[in-house]
Formats: sequence, structure tokens, C-alpha cells
Amino acid sequence: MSPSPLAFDIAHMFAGGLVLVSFMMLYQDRLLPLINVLSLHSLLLALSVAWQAHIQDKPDLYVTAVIALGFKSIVIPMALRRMVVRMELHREVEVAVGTGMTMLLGIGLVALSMDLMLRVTAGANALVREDVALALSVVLLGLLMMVTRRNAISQVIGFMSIENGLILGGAGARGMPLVVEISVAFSVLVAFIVIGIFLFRIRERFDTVDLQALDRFRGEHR
Amino acid sequence: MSMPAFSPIIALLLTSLIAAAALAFVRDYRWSARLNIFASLVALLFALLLFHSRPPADDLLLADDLNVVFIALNAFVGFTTSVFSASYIGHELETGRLTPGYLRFYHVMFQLMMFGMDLALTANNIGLMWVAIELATLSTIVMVGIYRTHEALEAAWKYFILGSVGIALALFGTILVYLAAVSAIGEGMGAMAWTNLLRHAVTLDPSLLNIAFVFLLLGYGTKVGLAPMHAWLPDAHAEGPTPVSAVLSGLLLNVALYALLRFKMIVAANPGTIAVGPLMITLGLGSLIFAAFMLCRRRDIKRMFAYSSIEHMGIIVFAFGMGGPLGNFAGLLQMTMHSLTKSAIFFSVGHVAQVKGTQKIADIRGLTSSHPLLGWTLVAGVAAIAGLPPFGVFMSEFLVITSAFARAPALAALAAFGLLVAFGALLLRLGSIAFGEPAGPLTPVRASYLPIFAHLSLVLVGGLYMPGAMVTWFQNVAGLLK
Amino acid sequence: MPIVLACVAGLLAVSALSLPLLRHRAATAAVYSACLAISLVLCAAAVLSIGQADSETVLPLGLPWLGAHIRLDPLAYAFLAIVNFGAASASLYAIGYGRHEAEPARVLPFYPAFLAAMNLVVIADDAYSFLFAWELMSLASWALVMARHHAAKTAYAGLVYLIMASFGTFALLFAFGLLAGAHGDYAFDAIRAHHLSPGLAGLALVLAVVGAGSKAGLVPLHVWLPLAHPAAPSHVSALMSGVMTKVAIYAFIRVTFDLMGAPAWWWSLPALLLGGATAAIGVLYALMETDLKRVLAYSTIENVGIIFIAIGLALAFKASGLPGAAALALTAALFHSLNHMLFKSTLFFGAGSVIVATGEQDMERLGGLIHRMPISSAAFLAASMAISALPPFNGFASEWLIFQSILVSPQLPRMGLKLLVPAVGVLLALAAALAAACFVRAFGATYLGRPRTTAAGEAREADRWSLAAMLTCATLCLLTGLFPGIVIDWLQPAVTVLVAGQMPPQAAIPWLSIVPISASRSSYNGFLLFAFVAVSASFAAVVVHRFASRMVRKAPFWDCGYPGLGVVAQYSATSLAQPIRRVFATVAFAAHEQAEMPPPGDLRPASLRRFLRDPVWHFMYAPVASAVGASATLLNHVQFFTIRRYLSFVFVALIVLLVVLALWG
Amino acid sequence: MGITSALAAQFGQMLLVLALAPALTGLTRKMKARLQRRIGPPIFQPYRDLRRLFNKDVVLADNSSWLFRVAPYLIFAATWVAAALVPTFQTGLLFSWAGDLIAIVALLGAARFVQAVAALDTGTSFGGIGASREIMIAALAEPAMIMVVFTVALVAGSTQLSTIAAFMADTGGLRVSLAMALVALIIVALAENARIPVDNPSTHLEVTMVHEAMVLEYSGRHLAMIELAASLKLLLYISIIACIFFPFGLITDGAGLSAHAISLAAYLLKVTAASLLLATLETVIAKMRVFRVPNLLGVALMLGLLGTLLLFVSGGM
Repeated sequence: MSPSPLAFDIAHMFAGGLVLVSFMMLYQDRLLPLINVLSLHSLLLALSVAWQAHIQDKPDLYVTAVIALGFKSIVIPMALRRMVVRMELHREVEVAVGTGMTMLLGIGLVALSMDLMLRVTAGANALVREDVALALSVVLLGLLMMVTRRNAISQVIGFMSIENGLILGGAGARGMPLVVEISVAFSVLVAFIVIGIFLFRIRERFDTVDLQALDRFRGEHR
Repeated sequence: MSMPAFSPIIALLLTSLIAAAALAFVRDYRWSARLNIFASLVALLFALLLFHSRPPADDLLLADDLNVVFIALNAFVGFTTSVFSASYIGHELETGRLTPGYLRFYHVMFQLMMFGMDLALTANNIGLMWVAIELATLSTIVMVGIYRTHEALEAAWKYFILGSVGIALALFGTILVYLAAVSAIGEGMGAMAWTNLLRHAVTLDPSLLNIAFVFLLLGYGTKVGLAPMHAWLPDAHAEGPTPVSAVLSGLLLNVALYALLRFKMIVAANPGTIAVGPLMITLGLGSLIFAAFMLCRRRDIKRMFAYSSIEHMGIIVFAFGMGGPLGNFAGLLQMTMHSLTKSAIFFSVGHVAQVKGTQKIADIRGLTSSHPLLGWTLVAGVAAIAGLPPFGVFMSEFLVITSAFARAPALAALAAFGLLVAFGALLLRLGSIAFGEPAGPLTPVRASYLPIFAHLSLVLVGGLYMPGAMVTWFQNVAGLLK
Repeated sequence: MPIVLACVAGLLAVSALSLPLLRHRAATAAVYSACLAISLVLCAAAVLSIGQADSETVLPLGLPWLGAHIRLDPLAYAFLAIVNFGAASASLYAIGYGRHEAEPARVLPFYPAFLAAMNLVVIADDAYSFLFAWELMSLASWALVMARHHAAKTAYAGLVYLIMASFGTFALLFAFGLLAGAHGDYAFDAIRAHHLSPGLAGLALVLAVVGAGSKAGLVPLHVWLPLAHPAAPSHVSALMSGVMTKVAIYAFIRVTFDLMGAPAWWWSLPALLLGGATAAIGVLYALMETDLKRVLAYSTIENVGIIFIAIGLALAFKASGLPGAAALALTAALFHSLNHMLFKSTLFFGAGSVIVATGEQDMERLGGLIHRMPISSAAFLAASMAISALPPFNGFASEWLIFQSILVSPQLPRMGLKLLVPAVGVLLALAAALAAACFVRAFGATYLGRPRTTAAGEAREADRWSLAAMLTCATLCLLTGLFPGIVIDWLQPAVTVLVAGQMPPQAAIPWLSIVPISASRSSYNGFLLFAFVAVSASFAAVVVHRFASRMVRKAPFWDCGYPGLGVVAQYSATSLAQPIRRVFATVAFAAHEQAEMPPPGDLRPASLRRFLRDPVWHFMYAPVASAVGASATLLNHVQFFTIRRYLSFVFVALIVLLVVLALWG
Repeated sequence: MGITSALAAQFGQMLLVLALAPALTGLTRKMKARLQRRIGPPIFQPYRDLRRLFNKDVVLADNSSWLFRVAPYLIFAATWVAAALVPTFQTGLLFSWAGDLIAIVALLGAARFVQAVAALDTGTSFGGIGASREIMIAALAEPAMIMVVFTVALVAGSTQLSTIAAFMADTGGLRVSLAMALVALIIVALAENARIPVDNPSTHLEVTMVHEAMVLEYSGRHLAMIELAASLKLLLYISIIACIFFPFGLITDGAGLSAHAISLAAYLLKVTAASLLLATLETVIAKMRVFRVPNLLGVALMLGLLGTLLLFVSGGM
């Protein structure tokens, strides 16, 4: 069953939008706007998953969509916002690599993923191919984000965008089982991270490993 | 899932689950420790039962020649570790590093981790296996952080973040494999079952498989601890409770390796794909040599052995990358020997660290004088892990090097170089740890030598004499692996 | 065959059984007497059965689908005899010496295992069992070296030793890998059957030289030897120097003469060149040392060089189709191996007794022991003369054979070899002469003159077990020197197997003299010379005492009118070597001295410092070590990166692989 | 050919060298004195010295050991036996095959070893000086000697002196390498016998002493033994040179009496000539500094080696 061109276009639009939003994330250098972009990201994911559920008529995917919508575009962003406010992080600019550079890299990554995916001349139809190509670029962009950001929270956000990419890919894969379970599992993971930041006040520590600590505690000297 | 009346696999899995649930309610840590041991013993029995009777594979679970080896190893080391941890945690309670509450948590997590690993090993479904490995990882993460000291939390974090990224990559790879399969096999669970995937390997989409393998190699390679994804491993080993270090080195790395092997089988079976051998060889050699050099500068005893685990994983991946019946045989043997030896080493290191009250190599001296039995067992363990006869690692490394040498002498020479450097580094530390004037407290140690001796004697026997049945079994598996 | 296997098993059993009764006081005596008995049995079996046909068996041990192949052929028997005689004498010595061991528990379990491993190397018939035993030998001896773990240098010695050992093992492993070929299995029979292209053969030869040489102490692979041998307890030092190096030589002979098939003429070059260099440099090292046991260790290096020269000659002759000459050279090599085992054991036993008696092993702090320890000093003197290749002792007999085989070199077809061999002969002669110098110095500084420390002054003669061991070995040094023909005939089966030729049977020659090739050419009769010297010496003594004065007056020695010169005014070991240092070592070791004369009125004592540089270490090992260390330090930074960095590693790896895919597709 | 006459020849020769040795020393001294315009002691002075020494008491250092007392006899015996192996006027002696040229060198080496060890026994500085210099010189002289042996042996195809002598007598001929060997052998002989320029037999100045320093502690019969051994050694080297390079007049076993007489005369002639040459040499050249000696011996070593190598190059075999 090959879907109608309209369905194709809509799915394509959502997926492409997701990539676009990933780029938006890349050039946010303040935390609060970044978090807003994240919820937008998750929202788009929710929409595209829902759309996939519709065209593949797999009702269980709606669950995933709901999780994405409720949990990832509302609850987590709220939690993160409170955290930022509490830790007085909302002022700081914290990009490790310049934005322009990051954007260039991002474009390169998208090109790479396209190049890789488009040579897949599978029976898997165009929709799947496009979809996975976009998912791949979202994943890579999220990874790039994690690599280029110093702050814990923005790394969480990067991780979540990776996860969104995965869900996108999973949902796009026709009839893939366990997508729901996986999305749930991932939400648990993210929850863990957020709780971790919350409980242990990790702040930027999980970025900078301070060497006194190493000397004092680990018996590992430089 | 509709199972026939009794399946050892189900029993194995249920044992761990039930034990985990039950342990959550046991207050007294002695009883929980005993229960833990008992559960592991039962699990071991069921695992051994698998050699005797194997249920047919369904689309969720399977037991074949390959994973039974892993399962048995898993259950055995799990059992010995539980025995060791029973004697270990008592001391931790006395020193107050752990509270009873955390201890309960620890036991639950231990069984959960065993469950996760068993599930990962028995899963016939790439998605299920992925979930299982994630479960095992999460449980180990919380156990690594259980001391809640600054560095423990930090190690847990490192592990957590890198592990999660690894998980993400692995999942993407999994999805890609499914996509590659879906056209050939059809939608649904069937397209995620090992058995089907292997059967239809030829018809899968090669270019998708390539990309998938890259993601899986990096994703599960993170768990295996291959450089450059290794960063979590040393800290996790060093800062967590020693039983966890033992299980990490002895088992979890193997489980991730097992996943890699499964995917390697599929990808290798497909003619259109890139050669996976060179990729694995590169990563393996890289990790081997990198870890060898890292060993030279270690000052923390547990971290040192963690790096030696990376080194050995490098050797094993190198061997499997070389492939061929001999190479795979060598890899399997090396993996088994390494699990046994390394966990034995961690057992003794745990006692050493407890009695000396430190993990700093500089503060641990003259063990063979202060604690002869413990010291000499450590010496024996290090000799074994360094690949000296009469221990089994000598045989496996001999096979690895010779089988590699027959095909690619230059690579074999590189590997030998790495082994030599690592050997020197280990020996350098051993000299100061085991010999010379004793330093630190001389209080006699209440160690549980049973697990250590069990492992070492197995390794010793393996080095001297391998029963024919075992050999043929390993050869079958090696044949399966291509 | 069953005897041998049973004995080896017995040794292992002893090593295992020693564990429980380590606490007992009787453990030492028990273990060593057991080892003594077993080694004697093995030695006797080997001596008697060398002429017999080969016997093989395969044990279901070791590498699966290959098994442990065991083979006893004349060569194996010859070395079994050497190994086990050394083992027996060391055990005998240790029955007494072991009592003085501070921590016997660190020696007893490993000693029998060490013996067993050495035997296994000799009888192994497949690469795996061979390397297994080889590495086990290293491990056991390492453990024995570490027995003196309180000494500062020991840890370092053990480290260098075991690293070099496993380096050599890898070399041998690769050598066997080449010899076995890509698909061959590792049984020696298969290896014999498989033939190599000259290039690969050359590579395998180099690897074999590296592998066996690093164990035997061939320059420049010798660095571990002078560290490890002295660090061990003395009976173990004797074993390592006298026996383990022989096992390494066995390995080289086994590979080059047996496994590699028909030799090419250039195979002899590495053995000849390295052997010559080793012989000369080793003894020079020895002359620079003042630590008695290190002196002995370095002289071991020298003798290994001598043996390698003989092996090289044998290879050259064999390759040039001169079986008779090859037999001569190889006999010389084996004979010298035996001799070196004998006198080096004696010397190390002597050194051990000195250390037990005085607690000193620095020759600068010894002296005058000949008065306190007459018997062991006599044994030491005999062994010194033997190792200096002086008649009528056995060292001369074997080196004489080597000289004789050098004199056959004109028959070699290759001009290159023709010219090389005499040059090597010079090195050999130089080594012999320097060895004499070295042992004049060692014996003189240790046993003669006046005691330099009170400890040396209060020394007591060694116990009777030790003396028995020393005297046995010393006597055998003399006997094998007097009747070398017997040994030569005994060795012929082994030689014949390897070079398909043999020396003329010596038993047929009248007056027990030996004839390497033909009577007109050259002959030697140690017994007759000894008899002459003994007779004429006693004759002279009798005549003089009978017909001339026999009066003796005691007086202080001539002190140039400066009475009360302290004992430090004696010539020390360092000053005894000064002329030779000045002549040879200024080039070899960049030796120089720095005299510091305080101006008149200044009360500081004048000082003379001497500086030496070990060229091998300085130019070969130090750079490697520092390179490894530097790169380790560099890489170590990776331990302290931030999570973001680690993530970026993963990221980069991913991207690289994907790009590879993109380019590959 | 009965064994008795063979034995007679052997022992006759042994006694001959023993009897001749001091005379040689005396002769050399005398000639030296004459060359220096001195009267000099009579030729037979050494015998008198020996007799006097033999009858003197031995003065032993307090801390000397048994070694010190045994050494002189060993040194003497080893040298004497070595000398007995060298054909003087007759080759093919009964026991000549008991040891070849290498064995002779080694016997002398043994004698030197014992002497050096004995010198260290009392622990005086003189003994130390002497021994340390002696072993240094020997370390170079012995290889040079071995090289000479190689050259000769390769030419004659044997290391057996009798055979060599016979070969030389028949096919002697002149060869470059033999000439080199001769020079080398002479240098070695000078060094081994502690003659100028290497050592001065008549000095007692610490700075220059080698041999004399080693025997400084000896007295009485012990000293006599050593002196005798020294002159035996000199005679031995002269005989070696004679029978290798000037083998004329040598007879083989079983020659007639007249032949014996002639050969004996020839031998005496050779020895006299040699001592004359030696005396001249010692008169015209000066003693070297100790650390110049190695260069001289190095020259000898190189000559020996060159001689050996030239054999091959000149296609000798």
C-alpha cells in the first residue's frame, strides 16, 4: 500500500519541520528560549507520530504521540525551566563552539545523512526513506548539540532531540513493533536524567571534571 | 507469549525477577545476601539445564549453541559474585559506606541486572534485546552511584550519559535493521527475530545494513567499552562497589559483545555489505593499544584493572574481527577466560581495598608479606590475565596471535606489541603491590576465597586441559559465527 | 620415556605438595632432597639412554586438537643430562644453603616447578607445549627472583626480566608461526615437513635468534640477565646461569638444526657475529663490575657468546657440506654448554657461601676468605681456572675444540666466511684471555689479601652439603678436563642426528687423548699434561726440600717502610681492573675517571670517581623506554577529559564511519 | 724403534732445557753488559744465584696462604712441561702429541694465572700493581699469540709443533704472512718474558714494575723456582721461534748419534744467536710507558690477524 501523495507531503512536512527546529536549537545560545524550542520540537514530533499512526492506522502509535506531547513538550520543559530559574542559569551564554560553525557542521551532517539514505534503493518506499533520512539528521544534529554545549541542561535537551529523532524513525518504520515500549523506556531514561540533575545538583559539573577532586579522591594524578 | 509447560529460559528469567521482587522486602541484610546467593544458584542450575534440554525458539526467546555458552558463564559468574558480595557488603556496612536501606536497593538491583542480562542473552528479538540491555545498564548505573560520594555520582553520570547516547545509537541501528528486514520478511515481530533475520540475511537491504551496523557497532561498542567510547568504563569500575565492577567486567561487557556478534553474523551473511571484519579489527586493535598505554600511568588499582578489561575486550573484538573458525574460537575462549579471571581479580582486589582502606596503588605494598594468601591469589590472577602459563589466557592469546599471524602478520605484530606494553604496565604495578615492604594496615582479612579459587582453578584447568566436548561445542559456535 | 614423564610429574607434585607444609621447618630439606633424587634419576636416565632410538608420545593436554607432543631424541637427552645434573647439584647445595633463606616459603614452591618447566622445554615436541613450558620457566624463575623482594633492586630486576622474557616468547612464537606456515599446525613434525622461502627463512632465523638469544643473554638482548641472576638466591642463580641459558641454547639448536631444515651458509652469520660480540663484551662488562654475583652473571653472557660462536661454525660447516667439521664444532658447543654448567654452578655456589658467611656480595668489602673458607675457596679457584680455559680443566678442552674447528675454516667455500671466522677467532681468544683476567680479579679480590670488613674477617666455612655440591662440581670440572674423550663420544649420537656427521671415536685413541680430526693434525691429552705437571711439581718440591733448604720464617709483608697500612690500602677489585678499564673500556663504555685533589691545607679527602656508560642500555633500551613512557603520559590526559569531550569522541567516530560508508558506497 | 730411546730423547730434552735455561739468561745479561761497555757478571752467574737462593730460608708474609707456597712449584712445573713439548733439536718426541701449540700457550697462561693469583695473596700494593698490569698485558698478548698460531697452523695444516716444524723444513719457503707472524711472535715473546720494551727484568722502580712486582714477596727457594721458570720460559719462546721459522738441523726420531750432535749444535747456535739479538734489542730501545704497551701488542695482534687473512687472499688454500 503506497500512501497518497498528500499523506506523503504532510509526513514529509512534519519530518522536515523537525529538522528545521533542530537547527533552531543549534543557534539558541540562551537556555530559556532553547527550552521553548525543545517543546516545539516535541510538539512537532507528536504531530508527525500522530500522522504516522493515522496513515499506517496503527492506533498504538497515538500513545507515543500523547507521551511526546504531554511528557516531553510540557512536563519536562516546565521542569527544566524551574531548574534554570532556580540555578540562576538563565543569563548565561554557553556554547562551546561558535554558532556559525555549528550551523555549518549541522548542514554538513544533514547532507551526509541524505547522501547515505538516498542510496538506499530499498523496497522500503520513498516515504520511509525520506522519513528515516530526516530522522537520521535529527539524531546527528542532536548529538552535535550535545557535543557543542557546555551546560548540563542543554545537553539534556540535545539528548531529548536525539530521542525525538529516534521516535520519528521508529514511527516512520512501517509496522515496527515495540515503538511504544521504546518511547516509554526512553521517557523513563530522560526522567532519570532530569531527576538526576534535580537531586544531585549536577549543574555543569558533569561537564567539567575538576581535577582537585581527581587528585584528592581517585588517586589519579595528572 | 504461549510457552510449553516448562522452559528453563522462562524459569531462569522468572527466578531473577521473583528474587528481585522478594529482596525488596527483606530487611536484614544477612538474609537478603543469602537469598541473593540462593537465587543466583537456582539461576545457575536452570542455566546448566539449558545444556540438557533446550526449548524451541519462539519469536521472543531463543536458546542456541551460541548464547547458551554466554548464559552459563553469566549465571556462574553471577552466582560466585553473589557469594563474594555476601562477604563484601558486611564490611561495607561496618565501615558505614552503605546503609541497610541502600543495601536492600543494591540487592534488588543486582537481581534486576541479572534479569536484564539473561533477557538480553535469551532474547530472539532485537528490540527486546535492546530493552533488556538498557535495563541492565540502568541497574548497573544506579549500583555504580550507590556510594553517593562525589566521585561515585560523577562516575555514574559519565556512565549514564555515555551509556544513554550509546543506547540511542544502538536503537537507531536496530530500527535500521528492522527497515532493512521489513521488505524481505514483512512487517511485525517476525522482522525483528534473530532466527528470521539470519535466515533471510541474504535478501536484506545491504546499504541499510551497513548504516545499521555502524550505529550498532558504536552503540553496543560503547557498552563493550571499546575506545574511543570507553570513557565511562574505568570510572564506573573504580567507583562502584567491587561486586559490580566484577560483574561489569565479567558479564555486562560480554552481553554487549554478544549483541555485536549477533549483528555481525547477519551483516557478514549478506554479500552486499561492507566487510565488518576490518571495522572490528580497527576498533579492537585501537582499544588494545590505547588501553595498554593507559595502563602505564594508573594509580588506582581498580581503574587499572578496568583498563585491562578494555585491553582484553580489544583483543576479543580483534579476534572476532579476524574471524575464521580459529579466530572465533580464540575469541570465545579469550572471552570466557577473561570473564573468569577478571572477576576473580576484582574479588581479591575488593578485599585488598577493604583491608588497606584505599584503592591507591601507592598505598598498597607488600601484600604477599602482609596478607600472603590474598597477595598470592592476586599475583596468580595478574599472571593469568597477563597471559602467562599455566593459565587459560595463555592458550587463548596464543590462538589469537597465531591465527591472526597466519593471515595478517603485521596486525599480529601490532597486537603483540600492545600485549607486551600492557604486560609490562601490569607487572610494574604488581611488583609494588605484591612485593616489597608491607604498607598500610596489617589486620587479617576475612576474605571469601571460594569464588576466587573457583574461578582461578577453572582458568588453570582451561589452560592445561580442555574437555573434548567443550572444544567441539566451542568449535560449533565458532562455525556459527563464520 | 615413562621415567622422564614420571619424574617431571613428580617435580610438579613436589611443587604442589610443598604448599601445605611450608610452615614446617623440615620443608626445605624435604623439598630439596626430593628434587635432588628426581633430578639424579632423570640425569642418569638421560646419560644412559642417549644412544637409544627416539620415543614419542602425545598427551591429551595443552592445545585441543593438537595435544602435547613429547619427544625424546639424542639432543633432548643430551640437554636433559645437562639440565638435571645442574638441577641435582643445585638441590644438593640448597639442602644446606636453603637453611639460611629468610623466607623459604617464597622459594620452595617455585623451585621444583622451575626444574619441571626446564625439563618440559627440552622434551616438548610442538610449538604450543614448547612455548608453554618456556613461559612457565620464565614465570617460575621470576617468582624465584622475587623471593628476595625486600632488596631494592629486585622489583626492577624482575620487571625487566619478565618483560624481556615475554618479548623473547613473542619472537619465538612468530618464528614458529613462520615455520609452520599459514595453514600448518604447530607440531614439530609438521614444521619439519614445511619448507620456507629463503627470505622467510631469514626472518624466522632472526626471530629465533632474538627469541632464544634474549633468554640466553646474547648481546644486545642481555640487559635483564645481570639484573635477574644475581637477585635470585644463589642456587637459583646457579640454575639460571648454568642451566636456563642452556635451555635457551637448546631452543636455538633445535630450531636452526632441526626444524628449519637444510641451512644456507648465511644462517651462520648472526650466530657468529653476535656470538663473538657477546663473548668479548660480556667479559668486559664482568671486568667492570664489583658485585661478585654480577661478575658471574656477565661471565655467563661471555660463555653464551662462546657457545654461539661454536654453533655458528657448525651451521657454516653444515651448510658447506663439511659434516665432519660441523660435528666437531657442534660437539664443542654442546661440550662447552656442559662445562659452563659445571663451573658456573660451582662459582655461584661459592658466591652463595661467601654471601651466607659474610652477608656481603660486593668484592670491595670482602677479601682474605681463603683463610676462613679454605675448601670452598679451593673449589672456587678450580672453577675459575676452568672458566678461564686453562688446562687441565674442562673449559680448555672445549675451547680447544672450538679453536680446532676454527682452523678448519679454510675449507669453507665462501670467501666471506673464510675471512670472518678468524676474526671471530680473535674475539674468542680475547674473551678467553680477558676471562682469565676477570677471574684472577674475582678470586683475588674475594678470597685473597686481607679482609676488608670485619664481616669478611669473621666468615665461617660453608656447611657440608654446600661443600659437597661445590666439590662435586669442581671435581667434575677437572675430570671432564682430563678425559674429554668420554664426553665427546657420549655426545656423538646427538651430534650425528643434527649434522649427519661425527667426530672420530675417541675411545679408540691410545692414552685417552682426543683427536678432533686426525692425529697428524692436532691432538690433546689433558690427563698426560696434568700428570706431567703434577709429577714435575711434586718432584721439584721433593728435590728442593730434600737437598736444599726447607726452613720457613714468618714476617710481615714488605710495606716499603710504611708500617700499619690499613686494609683499604690493598689493591681493590676496581683498581685491579684499572689497566684493562683504561685500555678497553674507554672505548666500549666511555669509561673515564675524575680525580679530585683538595688543595693543601684543605682537610677533605681526595676522591677518585669512575664513570661507565652501558652502551647497549644507553643507545637501545633507554630511548624505547622513554618513548613508551612519553606516549603513555601523553595519552594519559584522556583520563581527565570532560564528558563533552568523550561525547565528541563518540560523535567523531560515528561521523568518520558514516563518511567511510558514504565514500565506500 | 724402542720406546726406551724415545723416552730417553724426551727426558733428555726436558733435562737439557732445564740445564740450559739459566745459561741463556746469563748469556743475555753478559752480552747486554758487553754492549753497554760493562764487564758484566759471568755467564754462569745465574746458576750461582739459584744455588744461593735454594739454600736460603723462605721468609713468608704472616697472612700468606697455602696458595702462596704452592704457586712457585706449579708455575715451574707448568712452564717446564710446556718447554718439554717444544722440539728443540729433535721433532716427533714421545709426548709431543699430548699437547699442541695451543696447549703450550694455555699452559703458560695457567702458569701466569697462578702467578698473578699468588701475587694477590699477601694483599700488598706491589702484588696488585704487578697482577693488574700482567693480566692487562696478557689479555692482549694471548690473542696475538693465538693469531700467530692460526697463521702457522693454517700454513702447515696442523697445530702440532713437530708437524709444523717438519712441514716448514720441507716446504718452508717465504711468505708474507709468515713474516708478519714472526714479527708478531717476537713482540709477544718480549711481552711474555717481561723484556724491554714491555718490562724491565732488572728494574725495581714501582712505576714500571710488572713481573718483578708480582714476585716481590717471594724469597729463597720459592724465588729460585720462579726465576728458573722465567728463564725456562725465555728459552721456550726462543725454541718455538727457532723450530717454527728456522727448522733447519732438526732431526726426527731415530737418527744416528752424529746427527744428534749436529742438531744439538745447531740448536745451541740458534739459541746463542737469539740471545745476542735480544741483548742488542734491549740495548738499543728504551722501556715503554705501561699504557703504551697495549699499542705495541695491538700491532702484534693486527699483524697476526693480517697474516691469517692474507693466507686466504694470497690463495694459500
